[in-house]
Amino acid sequence: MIKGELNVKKVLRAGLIAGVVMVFVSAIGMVEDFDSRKVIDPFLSLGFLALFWYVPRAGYKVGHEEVLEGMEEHPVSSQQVVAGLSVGVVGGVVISILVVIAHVMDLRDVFIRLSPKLVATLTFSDSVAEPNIILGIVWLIVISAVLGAIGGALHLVSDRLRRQILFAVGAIFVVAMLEDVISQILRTLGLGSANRLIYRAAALRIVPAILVAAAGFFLGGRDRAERSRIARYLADPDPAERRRKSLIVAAITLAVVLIAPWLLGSLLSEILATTAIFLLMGLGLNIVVGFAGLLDLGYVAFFAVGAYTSAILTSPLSPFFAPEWPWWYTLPPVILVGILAGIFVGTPVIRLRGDYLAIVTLGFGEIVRITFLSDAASPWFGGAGGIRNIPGIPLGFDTVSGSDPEYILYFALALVLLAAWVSYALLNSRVGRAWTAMREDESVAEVMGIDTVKAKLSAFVVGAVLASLGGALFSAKLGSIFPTSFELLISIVILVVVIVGGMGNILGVAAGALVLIGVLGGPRQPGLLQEFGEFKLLIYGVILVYMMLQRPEGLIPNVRRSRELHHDEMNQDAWLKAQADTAEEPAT
Amino acid sequence: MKRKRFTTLTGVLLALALVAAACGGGTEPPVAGPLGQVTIPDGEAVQIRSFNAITGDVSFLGIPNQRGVELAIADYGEILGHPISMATGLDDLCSADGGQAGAQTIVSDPQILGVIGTSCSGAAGAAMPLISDAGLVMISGSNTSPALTSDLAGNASTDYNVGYYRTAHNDLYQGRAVAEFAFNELGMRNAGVIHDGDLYTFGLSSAFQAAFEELGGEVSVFTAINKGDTDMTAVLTEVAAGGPDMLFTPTFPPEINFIAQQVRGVAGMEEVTLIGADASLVDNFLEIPEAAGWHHSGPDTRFGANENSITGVNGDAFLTAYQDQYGEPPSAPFWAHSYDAATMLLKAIEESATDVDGTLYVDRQGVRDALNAISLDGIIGPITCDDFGDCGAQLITVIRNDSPNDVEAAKANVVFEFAP
Amino acid sequence: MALLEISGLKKGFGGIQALGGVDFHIDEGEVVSVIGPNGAGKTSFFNVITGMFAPDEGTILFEGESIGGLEPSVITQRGIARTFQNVRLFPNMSILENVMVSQHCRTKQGIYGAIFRTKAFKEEEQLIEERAKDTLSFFGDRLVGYRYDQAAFVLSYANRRRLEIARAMATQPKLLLLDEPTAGMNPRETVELTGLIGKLRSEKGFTIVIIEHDMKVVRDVSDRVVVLDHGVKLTEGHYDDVSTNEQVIEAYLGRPAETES
Amino acid sequence: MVSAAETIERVRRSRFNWVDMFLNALRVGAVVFIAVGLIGTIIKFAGGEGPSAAAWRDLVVSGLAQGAAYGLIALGYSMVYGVLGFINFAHGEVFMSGAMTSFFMASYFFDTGLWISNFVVALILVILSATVTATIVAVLIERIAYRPLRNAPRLIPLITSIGVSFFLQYSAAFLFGVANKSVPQPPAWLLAKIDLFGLGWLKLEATKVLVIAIAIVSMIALYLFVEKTRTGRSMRAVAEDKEIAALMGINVDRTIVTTFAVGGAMAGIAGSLWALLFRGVSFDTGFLPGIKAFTAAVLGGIGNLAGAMLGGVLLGLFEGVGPLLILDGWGIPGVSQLKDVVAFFALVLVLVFRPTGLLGERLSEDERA
Repeated sequence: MIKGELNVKKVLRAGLIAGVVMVFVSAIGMVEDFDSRKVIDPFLSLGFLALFWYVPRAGYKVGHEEVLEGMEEHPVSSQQVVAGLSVGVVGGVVISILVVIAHVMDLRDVFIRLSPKLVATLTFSDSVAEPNIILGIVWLIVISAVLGAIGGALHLVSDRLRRQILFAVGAIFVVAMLEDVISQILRTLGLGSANRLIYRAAALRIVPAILVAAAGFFLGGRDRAERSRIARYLADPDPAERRRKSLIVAAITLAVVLIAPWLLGSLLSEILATTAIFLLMGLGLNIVVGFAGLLDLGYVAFFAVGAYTSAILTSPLSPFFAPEWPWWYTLPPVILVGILAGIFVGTPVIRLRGDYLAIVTLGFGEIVRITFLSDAASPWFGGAGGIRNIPGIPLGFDTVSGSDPEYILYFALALVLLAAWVSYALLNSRVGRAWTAMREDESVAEVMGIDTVKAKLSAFVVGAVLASLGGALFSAKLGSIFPTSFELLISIVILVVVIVGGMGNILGVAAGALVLIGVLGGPRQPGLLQEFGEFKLLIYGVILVYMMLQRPEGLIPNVRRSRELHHDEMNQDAWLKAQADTAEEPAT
Repeated sequence: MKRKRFTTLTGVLLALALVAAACGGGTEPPVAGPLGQVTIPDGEAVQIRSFNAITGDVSFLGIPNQRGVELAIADYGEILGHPISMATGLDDLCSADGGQAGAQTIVSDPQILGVIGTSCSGAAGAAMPLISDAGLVMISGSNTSPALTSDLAGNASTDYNVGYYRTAHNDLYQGRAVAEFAFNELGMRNAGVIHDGDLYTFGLSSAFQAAFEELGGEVSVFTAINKGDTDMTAVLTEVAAGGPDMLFTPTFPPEINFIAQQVRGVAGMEEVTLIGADASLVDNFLEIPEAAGWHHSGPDTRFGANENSITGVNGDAFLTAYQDQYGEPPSAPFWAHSYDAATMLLKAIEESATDVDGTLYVDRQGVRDALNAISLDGIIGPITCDDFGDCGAQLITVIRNDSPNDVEAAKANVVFEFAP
Repeated sequence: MALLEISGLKKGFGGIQALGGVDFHIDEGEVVSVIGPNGAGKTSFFNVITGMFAPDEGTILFEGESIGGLEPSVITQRGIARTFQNVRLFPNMSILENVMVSQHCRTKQGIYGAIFRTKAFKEEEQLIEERAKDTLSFFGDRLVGYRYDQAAFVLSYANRRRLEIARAMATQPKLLLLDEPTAGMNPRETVELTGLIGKLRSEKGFTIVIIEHDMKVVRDVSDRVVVLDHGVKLTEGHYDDVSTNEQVIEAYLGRPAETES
Repeated sequence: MVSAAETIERVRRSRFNWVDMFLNALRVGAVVFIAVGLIGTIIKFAGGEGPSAAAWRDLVVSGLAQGAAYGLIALGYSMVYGVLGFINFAHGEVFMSGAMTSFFMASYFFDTGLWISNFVVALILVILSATVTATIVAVLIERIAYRPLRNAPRLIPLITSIGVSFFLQYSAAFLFGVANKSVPQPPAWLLAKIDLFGLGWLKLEATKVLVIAIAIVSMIALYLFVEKTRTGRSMRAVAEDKEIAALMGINVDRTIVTTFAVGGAMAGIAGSLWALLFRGVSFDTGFLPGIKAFTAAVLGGIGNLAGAMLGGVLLGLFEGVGPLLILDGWGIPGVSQLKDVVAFFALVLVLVFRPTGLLGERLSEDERA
């Protein structure tokens, strides 16, 4: 943005995109459905937020310019604010056009949500019958212009201040959205009455909102280095010292994890238990996809096999063979069946190339699900009726089942720890090195004496066993399993968790599971944000596309994988560049 | 911290005592029943929840149910000066894990008195143990699986829990109704059955098979399709091989639309009598030309004139309100059952609530007793609950669709009624 | 009995006949160079011996047993290791890991040992690491100390060549196939490597086959020289008589212009 | 680099290890299972049980019609895979956008009477509008989601395509409503069975014949376009090797956009045929056919256009005829439910016998996932 000259084309484009986003959000009915849910008690509704969230971002981005090395940045000026303002105006005009069209014509046989009620909501008018269009449009344009200008104005403030503002806004949104979580914690702590001071009908009251904003503002202020004190604390040069410190940190986290379920209450334990089961499967799939580089799209088959094995052996109602063993006894057969399934599915696919392997494993996933569902196999697996009355996990004095999620959470976390240890142990072992070499260059690995067929199969089998253990816990937790809970969508979601989290990196997969499954929820499992229920998979899609375009190596990337991705294709003479900056970590 | 709460408690009691003394003999807050009671301070809303399948492939069933509850709350107005709130609709995700997790959400909020839901029987089975233990009540508008209540002969089914009610019918009735209609009225002897691997369609098909074979008929082919299948020639050929004189398929659109479009084209199925169930008692099946001649078992959907005695709203008024608000007609027939279930719950809450100077005390056991003893005329007809929660009119009707271009007339064309 | 004996080896890719019936033998402890113009089939010769491609015809006997058509990993286990014409390391693995991973066929600890961290597993890991460090120390101080944990792609070109040889050595082969080891090296590094190749035989007792273009290296290192051209063995013998052989010069420099005769 | 052709070689002559034992057991077991099933069905057929001859013919025809639609979608998969080397999961949704447009246009024409008065014109307009929409959707997806990831490892655009598939599917659900939309019925002459080539016994439903005809015409048109025209040649060059094609003066970006456009057009045509054949469209119409078409593309040898069509037709036949032909012979109840099991087992068997698919051949090998 050369000083003085307003790049009209860029502003128009940004404004149009902002307008289209606003039109889209209104046309899918998100504005209406969210209008009832207030974020800040009297005035800020979630619908309002959903409608206008993109405008300040567009206003900011239009003023922002890609500064290549060697080029000095243009001086920040009022230009940015004007640019932001005009982006807001263009966006406001576009949404106003939609309002007029929806008001004048009845498009509802195509776009069913362009109803008079939407027109009333968008024009902030009370009566649906005769909404005040003109005033509404003026309001729309003014608000988006102001928000655009604010976006542009963000350039004028220093980086630190900008981060503080963003943290403040983010804090308000998070505290408001996690209302039922926070009120749950307050209730367990016995501060139920305080809850009513902070929230009114699930929305933040004014004063608490300001306090939260201030806290966010303060937190934003502390610069990045200080926040990663734990990382620096652990990165102690002398290994013995480092081992001692990591043990301390591990002990602390374990203590927190043990008391957390009682503090968070049953709902959160339930959500965390589901997240933990998905994390367990994510770690299993991470071995297959992340370590051995096999794109498995039918991973849910092993989960189903484990669940059904445990259910058949424990439930009194199992149609064909009901030994009614306690849950513990079913673990060895579950592991054995996992190994057999891993070998049976793995062997035909091992020699296939990447994409052939994806579709064949997808096929096996469907074959297993339909077999459990089919009437032909109902004498053994109960067909569509599934297997019910699965007793929980006997713990001497009491049996643990879905109705006490705290214990289930402990079991889930135990299995997750097992999976994390198995992943870590295998990665730093002879088998792990073989996998990594195989992923780097398969034919050279073969020539270096690695039997790639055996190595791939072992990855498959380890992944299968972890998934079937997860299945055994899943059936004990639910008490009744149906074939519909092992659909293709689960395999895809687990793959997404591994990739978005950070393929090949244990912490990355954990981050992926927490963000995607914990907050948004799995395909048939709810997450923290219940409000987004209807729009969950739509938001999933948007997050996925955004992540892959901006940060393909995932939330917490595996260092090796991020080198691969950001050094475009690894060419052997990259060492010139690497030679220069081997000291500090290459900027991803 | 302990000490602080104690002082506030005594403070409140003191104030109350003063108030009671001042207005001379005001009623003390009632003693809580065995399941505890919910205190709703002045100005706060009475909390109930809608818990239906609002995402995924069964959302066409869950969304009308949720909207039925929304409109029922709007029509009901207030309970003793307190507004009613269901917050945002919860999602049962038509799965056992969705049911269990949703139940945790509900149980963890002490203010919630009752739930209207779930859409899918699988979710109800997993949710009820939690809801029952917490002393809440759940009334479903669309669960029809026999496993949730009783075998209608007085003994509870495997998944029955106290506090579970439903305004939808029990599939044992519907299975028996279709069997008797086919065997006695139409004189059918050899039936083919197609379900779609869904818990509901599988349950209803098995109920029909049992009842039909009990009457002496024979189910030559009991097979299924998968959700999302479009080419039905293969399954219809398999059924035709059994030489049936009737086909019973309780499946959902769009699969049943494809069956209807392709059945007459299959050799051996030209003359076969075709019977669907309530899953296909929806406009976008009834209006297709090939739906002519189909029979449909299901709840009596002649709601038009029926009036809900609590809100005074009849079926037609509801449908116009629904169309204005949401821009499309309901995509499943169970909106009426959800609407009546919501009014029933609110009525029971109102009956068991005692108002002490604006603060409501609702006794949970009182709500259950009120529901057990309730009797009202809903849009779906007269509603009274048996000991295991089956409150629906249990009136199963079979209609024959002679007029695809006039769906209302088709729904009214009842050819057989079946009452227990 | 020769360590490696190849007779009538043929290999074609679609139309091209890369190897048209090659006979070759090498005895224990010998160093043989394979020379010939570009496209003579030298690299294909190595690829077929190491099992990356299956031979169409002919037999390959290693220590008397036929290894034609076996999996490359099995052939490496039998004792043949190789380097590549264009260096193909495991770029993102560390230098130490590159040499540790190639001991895969000499070690046996599997999943069980890794998960339960058995004593045998720990000992073997220790042994692998020591052997790797020992092999790397063969190249003086270039690939040791702080270098161990650096990623392989960081190395200079010559160091990468050395690492690839170290990686091949770590499979404890009997026969070492070096594919143009000095390509891209400056004269000083070439001389140093020539010395090392001599040491490989004398100290480590490897039998070595080298594909090489630098005739000075061929002269200094090899006991015998085999010349390949158009997938066929042209001649074989000591360096002196091979380098003066008419056909060899013609294969390299082409025939002088046709005179009238 | 070890490529597909070499893997065939190695499989044939590698030492008899236990993986091969397992594969051979699988091959033999499958052949025996199919043989016994066939014999059982033939015995049943001889004994008068099971479907009649007319029924078998109808099965084959409807399998072909379904397969033709799969084939058309599979073409899109193979083209995109050939050029960019990754599986475009969102292709099912491009097909759905074609079907959805056909529904809206058909019901518009039905309301305005054109559907009845002049059906042929209405049909052509419906197919054209579906093709145009699907092409626009495909090109937009490439421009926004895939172009920035052009040289990222192939797994990244694949995951992006999963995201795009979710986004398009649930945008359609909320924009156009979740209920199933029924397409107006075509006129009577199209529903009646017409007597093909006057043979008397070969009477097929006109819609199915129309679908198969349009599929064949589109396939031939595409084949001519790819094999004979200049852009077709540049598409094949880019499929072989992007860098070299660029050096030869081919505008790689424009070629890739054309590939997506043509693939989208094919999916658009398939969408309109689907709406015509099954007369039912909803927001998730594209999900299952997308996966089946992808299976067909792999069955036929991914990247090979004739293979995609062949794979589609075969998959339609396996699904339609397989369960009754083989499973019924074993006396397994409820065979139609196992339709997908038969389809996917067929895929596994083909890939066990021929690891690169029926007509698969060596492809450009940048393998890095």
